[in-house]
Amino acid sequence: MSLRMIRWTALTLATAGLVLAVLFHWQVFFRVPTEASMGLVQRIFYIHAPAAWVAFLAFGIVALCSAVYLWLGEARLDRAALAAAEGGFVFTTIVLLTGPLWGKIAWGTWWTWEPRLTLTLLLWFIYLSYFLVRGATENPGRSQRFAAVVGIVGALNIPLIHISVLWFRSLHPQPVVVRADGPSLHPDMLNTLLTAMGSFTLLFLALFLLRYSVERMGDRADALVREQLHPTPGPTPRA
Amino acid sequence: MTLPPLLEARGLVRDFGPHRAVADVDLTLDVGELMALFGPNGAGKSTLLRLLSGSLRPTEGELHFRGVPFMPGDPRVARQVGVLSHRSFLYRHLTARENLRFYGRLYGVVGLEERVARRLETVGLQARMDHRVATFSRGMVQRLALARTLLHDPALVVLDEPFTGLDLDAALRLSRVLTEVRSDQRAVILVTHDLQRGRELATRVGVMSRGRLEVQAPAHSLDGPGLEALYRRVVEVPS
Amino acid sequence: MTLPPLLEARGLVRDFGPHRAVADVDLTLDVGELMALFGPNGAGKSTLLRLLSGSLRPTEGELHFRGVPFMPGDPRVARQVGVLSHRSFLYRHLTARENLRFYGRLYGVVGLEERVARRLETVGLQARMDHRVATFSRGMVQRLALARTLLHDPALVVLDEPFTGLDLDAALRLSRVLTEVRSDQRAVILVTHDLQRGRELATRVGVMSRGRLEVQAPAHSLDGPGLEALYRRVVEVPS
Amino acid sequence: MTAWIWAVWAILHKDLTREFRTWERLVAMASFAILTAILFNYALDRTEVDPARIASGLIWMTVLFSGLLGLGRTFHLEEEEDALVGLLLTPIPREALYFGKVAANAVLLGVIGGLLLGVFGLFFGLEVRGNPWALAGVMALGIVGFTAVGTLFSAISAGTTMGESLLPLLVFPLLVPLILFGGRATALVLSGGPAEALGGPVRMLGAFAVLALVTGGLLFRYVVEE
Amino acid sequence: MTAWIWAVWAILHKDLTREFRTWERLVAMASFAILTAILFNYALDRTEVDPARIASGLIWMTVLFSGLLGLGRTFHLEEEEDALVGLLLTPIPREALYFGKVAANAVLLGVIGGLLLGVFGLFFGLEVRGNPWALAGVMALGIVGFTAVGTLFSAISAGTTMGESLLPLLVFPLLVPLILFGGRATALVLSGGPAEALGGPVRMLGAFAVLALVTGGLLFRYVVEE
Ligand code: HEM
Ligand SMILES: Nc1ncnc2c1ncn2[C@@H]1O[C@H](COP(=O)(O)OP(=O)(O)OP(=O)(O)O)[C@@H](O)[C@H]1O
Ligand SMILES: Nc1ncnc2c1ncn2[C@@H]1O[C@H](COP(=O)(O)OP(=O)(O)OP(=O)(O)O)[C@@H](O)[C@H]1O
Ligand SMILES: [Mg+2]
Ligand SMILES: [Mg+2]
Repeated sequence: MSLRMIRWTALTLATAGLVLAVLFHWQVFFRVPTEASMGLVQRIFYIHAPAAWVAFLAFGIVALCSAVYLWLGEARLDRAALAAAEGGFVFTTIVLLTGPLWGKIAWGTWWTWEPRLTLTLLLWFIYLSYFLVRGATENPGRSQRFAAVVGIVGALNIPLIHISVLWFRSLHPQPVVVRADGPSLHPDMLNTLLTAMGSFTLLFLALFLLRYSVERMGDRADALVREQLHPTPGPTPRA
Repeated sequence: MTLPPLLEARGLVRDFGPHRAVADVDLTLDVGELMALFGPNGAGKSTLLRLLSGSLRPTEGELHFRGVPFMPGDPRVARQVGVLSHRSFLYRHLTARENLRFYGRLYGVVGLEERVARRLETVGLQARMDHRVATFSRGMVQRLALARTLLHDPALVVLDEPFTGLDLDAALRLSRVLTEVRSDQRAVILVTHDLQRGRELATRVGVMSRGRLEVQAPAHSLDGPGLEALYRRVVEVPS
Repeated sequence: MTLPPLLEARGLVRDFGPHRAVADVDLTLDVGELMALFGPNGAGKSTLLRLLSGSLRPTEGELHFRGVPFMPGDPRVARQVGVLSHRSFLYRHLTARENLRFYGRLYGVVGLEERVARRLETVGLQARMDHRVATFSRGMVQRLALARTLLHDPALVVLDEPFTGLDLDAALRLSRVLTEVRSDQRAVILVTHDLQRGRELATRVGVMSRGRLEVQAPAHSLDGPGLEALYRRVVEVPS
Repeated sequence: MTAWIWAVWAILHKDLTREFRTWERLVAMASFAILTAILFNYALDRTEVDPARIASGLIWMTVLFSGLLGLGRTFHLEEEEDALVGLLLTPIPREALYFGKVAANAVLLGVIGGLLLGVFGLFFGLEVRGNPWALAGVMALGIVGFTAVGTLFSAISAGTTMGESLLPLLVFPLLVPLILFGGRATALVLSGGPAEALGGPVRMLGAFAVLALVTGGLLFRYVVEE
Repeated sequence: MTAWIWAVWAILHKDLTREFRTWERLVAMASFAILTAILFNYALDRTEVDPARIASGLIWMTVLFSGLLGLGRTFHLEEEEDALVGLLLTPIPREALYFGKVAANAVLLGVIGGLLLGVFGLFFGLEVRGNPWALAGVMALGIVGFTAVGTLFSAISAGTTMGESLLPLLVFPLLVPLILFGGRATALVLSGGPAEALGGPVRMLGAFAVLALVTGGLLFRYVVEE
């Protein structure tokens, strides 16, 4: 797929995502029933949870691309992983912002030491180091492999985060959607959640593609520089 | 029937970021050959040797060892290659003998003890074999590094400026050893800045410049001045 | 009236534990002289240079600089000495220019910027001056190390195997620079294993063996074969 | 296969020889561990809390920190004269290198761990002699997991321009389960809790160790290959 | 004298260039601090003790750990290509080298320290905004003392074969008072204790810092002397 095409798809996805975003905000504010125990704040849920899931999706992509990159050594995959990682980082940050907002009202505290919260924070740190490692070596190929390894290992945390609320006694609510016996939500809540989910996913994909194309352009630039430094050979002197 | 060449490289390229250190090098090396590589500082000699010895992954191009393609870290090839680089690969806190023993084990050398003793004797370090490398003079370190390189009788010997720091006597020994290796159905490729010494040892000479292997010529076809003239022509003429 | 010699050493001894690396060396070096030291590996050349340059404390013996006795770390002397050792003294993570600037400041060099530029140009590194040393080839590092050594126009230049890793062109430049230094009322003492090159450069040659400075002779009194014969005699004959 | 084990052993042997020649890392880790214990003693205001009650957690923290100190250098030793490049040029499989290193580090950390139990037992008056085997077992499991992770990432951090300072950032996030379950298990053993209660955390530690070793073994080659 | 200051500045500038060229190291140390805070949180069984109560002690422990992480490397950088030898060959007085290094390290640790206060404040809900100046003062005093000692000994350990790992062994005994008084002072400030009560520990910290700087300045030359 040519860069131009990539950028166009990215833009279309972005617009679609924004439309959905408007839609689900409308739903959030005018449609869904207010949740009984927590009241209005509960509506953060429609940003909070989808953001988390999209982040998971993103890091899943990172792990996948990284693994295949290590296997095939295909530079594009590394670029893809990087792009996805940045998306995931953003959405994790959103979770880490909306969570406390909610918590302040639902639990009366911004933050508490509680498995899911902590693990999420640590997830954020792992991908911080993912970006650090990239910049920190003498030769590019190496840092990309390092990053890939970090990306893969980091993703191992995700299932742990999901399960954490089940394993440990914890404040954080149990799964209400992704659970053995199907979703336990008011249908309006559910489809609002799904709209939000869709919107975030589209936005993420748009971001992902844009970053990817930027990375690719960077590679092109390098190639051009190289071409200038080493023009294709002329006639070489013979002995 | 003709055997495939010991080592064959096609279209080797190695980039460091935007910088192309080795640009499209083709090279074949046959048993019984000793190739001397010359070139100005930064020409890409060391990088090329690292590519050929499989300690660096080429950006493009392929390598064949006895006709079979290989990638860095292929044990079948590694077992038959001996490498001397700018750094000694030795452990400063271990004694000369411990260093050789260690590497000998990793190469699965049989009859290790007396092999080690023999090599130490070839490089004239018996007297110091139980001293820590940290206490060695530069030339002694270089000698030990050479012993390490030749320890497992590699079929392909790759040497980057092997005469560095060696005194007259040691240099003479080395020349003798290399000639033996060559005449023993094995091959040597070495880099040096000493044109004359290189020419006298080599069966073939090559000159690199700006990442390209510009010329190759049989050593006997050149006398001292001839080689120097060739070198200057290659280096001056911007290819 | 006669000026005192630039550098004078009397009865220098340096022991490393039981091992005597330098044994009772007397040496005077005058301005306008260029002394070349030869000797087998482990003879004590580097150790002697370290003593003369004040980077190592002698076990016995004394040193005089322009007639005044001095000890390692004497700033008055340090300011007038330039040293090139086996190691480069450079910071791998700083650029060539940053390295020179840094040392220039410490030596209190005036007109630093354009001095640095000039030196970089003498060693032919202008093109790479803003690249990190970590990305340099061996010869480039050696060139930069030389630039560092000569940065502050030292009256006494101490060089340990300065031609290591230099290509023909760089070696030529260095020879030229050293001749200038010598003829400019300053002095040079260098170690090399290349008898001929040393002889051509030097006004005086010396041969070390087993820690002793066995012979000293004016360079012009010897031709190539003569020097080699002398060297062999000194080295072979157990003193 | 024998060649494989032979290689692992060669690495292990080399690292330990070097270690017992210079005592570099052992001395460092040991002193660090002991003094940390002392400092904890001071840092924790006695009037606020009885250190003994929280010792099990502190023990694991200390193992972690002194471990990092030692692990951070495993590959630095190799970098010194580019020995790592030399190692990778040998025909041994990269996994052998990894497991050799893990083994060496585990041995060192094992020593430290034992020492720590003693020291804390002394300072905080813990009942270490209760059932030493359970304690040792928990320690061992945790240490294996820790070194498996630590070795992998110390290879990475050694390869970067940041050196050791990157290591904690890389490993800490992954070690939370270790601290958590390790601490819990140790506490249980120390307080002589019921054996069945111990099962959970121990199983977790085991799972962690296995997972770490497997991932490490799989990914290591990509970390070191040039 | 001007030459002297010029030299100190040159060293400081060089080290900081290296640090800030890529913010890597700082980010690493900072996150190290944060992660340590998190780990402490986990290591300490909350049913047993409320971390907030012992936070001041932990803050200082963490400063120490992250400090050692950074300090250990200061002379390692110089060792890489024997640059230290090169430095000693320059006409600058050894003291200038020492104080340059101390300055560089103090700056780095200062950043970390400030960050730590913030982090602990957040996680443990400490009243940091109470009187920030007192806090900053205490922190600064402690850090100066710490770097003064740490730099000296990191030079020693860089010289020994044992490498930087020996550092803790050498430094820690000296740091016990630092932790002690630093922790106490911080605790007092945080609990908004009476100003006069603060006087004691602060004076001790000050004395420690001065003493450390003086001894360091005097001894350094002998440490690096070949
Ligand atoms: C304070 C920081 C918080 C963080 C870091 C956080 C993190 C997360 C994460 C990572 C998820 C996705 C987990 C998964 O589905 O596997 C999630 C989901 C969720 N969070 Fe939070 N959360 C926080 C606070 C809160 C608060 C205060 C509430 C409400 C009281 C809350 C309610 C939920 C709900 C209902 C879900 C969806 C559960 C599901 O269906 O799986 N979260 N949160
Ligand atoms: N890790 C690296 N990162 C960036 N550039 C590099 C790296 N290694 C080498 N280079 C560049 O590649 C080019 C070739 O380096 P190489 O060491 O092969 O030169 P060389 O021919 O061995 O020179 P010398 O004769 O000085 O040893 C140089 O310009 C060098 O700067
Ligand atoms: N730090 C040390 N500890 C113990 N012995 C040492 C130390 N440094 C040098 N030596 C010994 O002193 C002797 C002289 O070393 P030196 O480096 O001066 O030799 P050299 O003449 O420079 O040899 P080369 O030509 O190989 O450089 C050698 O035998 C060496 O082993
Ligand atoms: Mg080279
Ligand atoms: Mg020498």
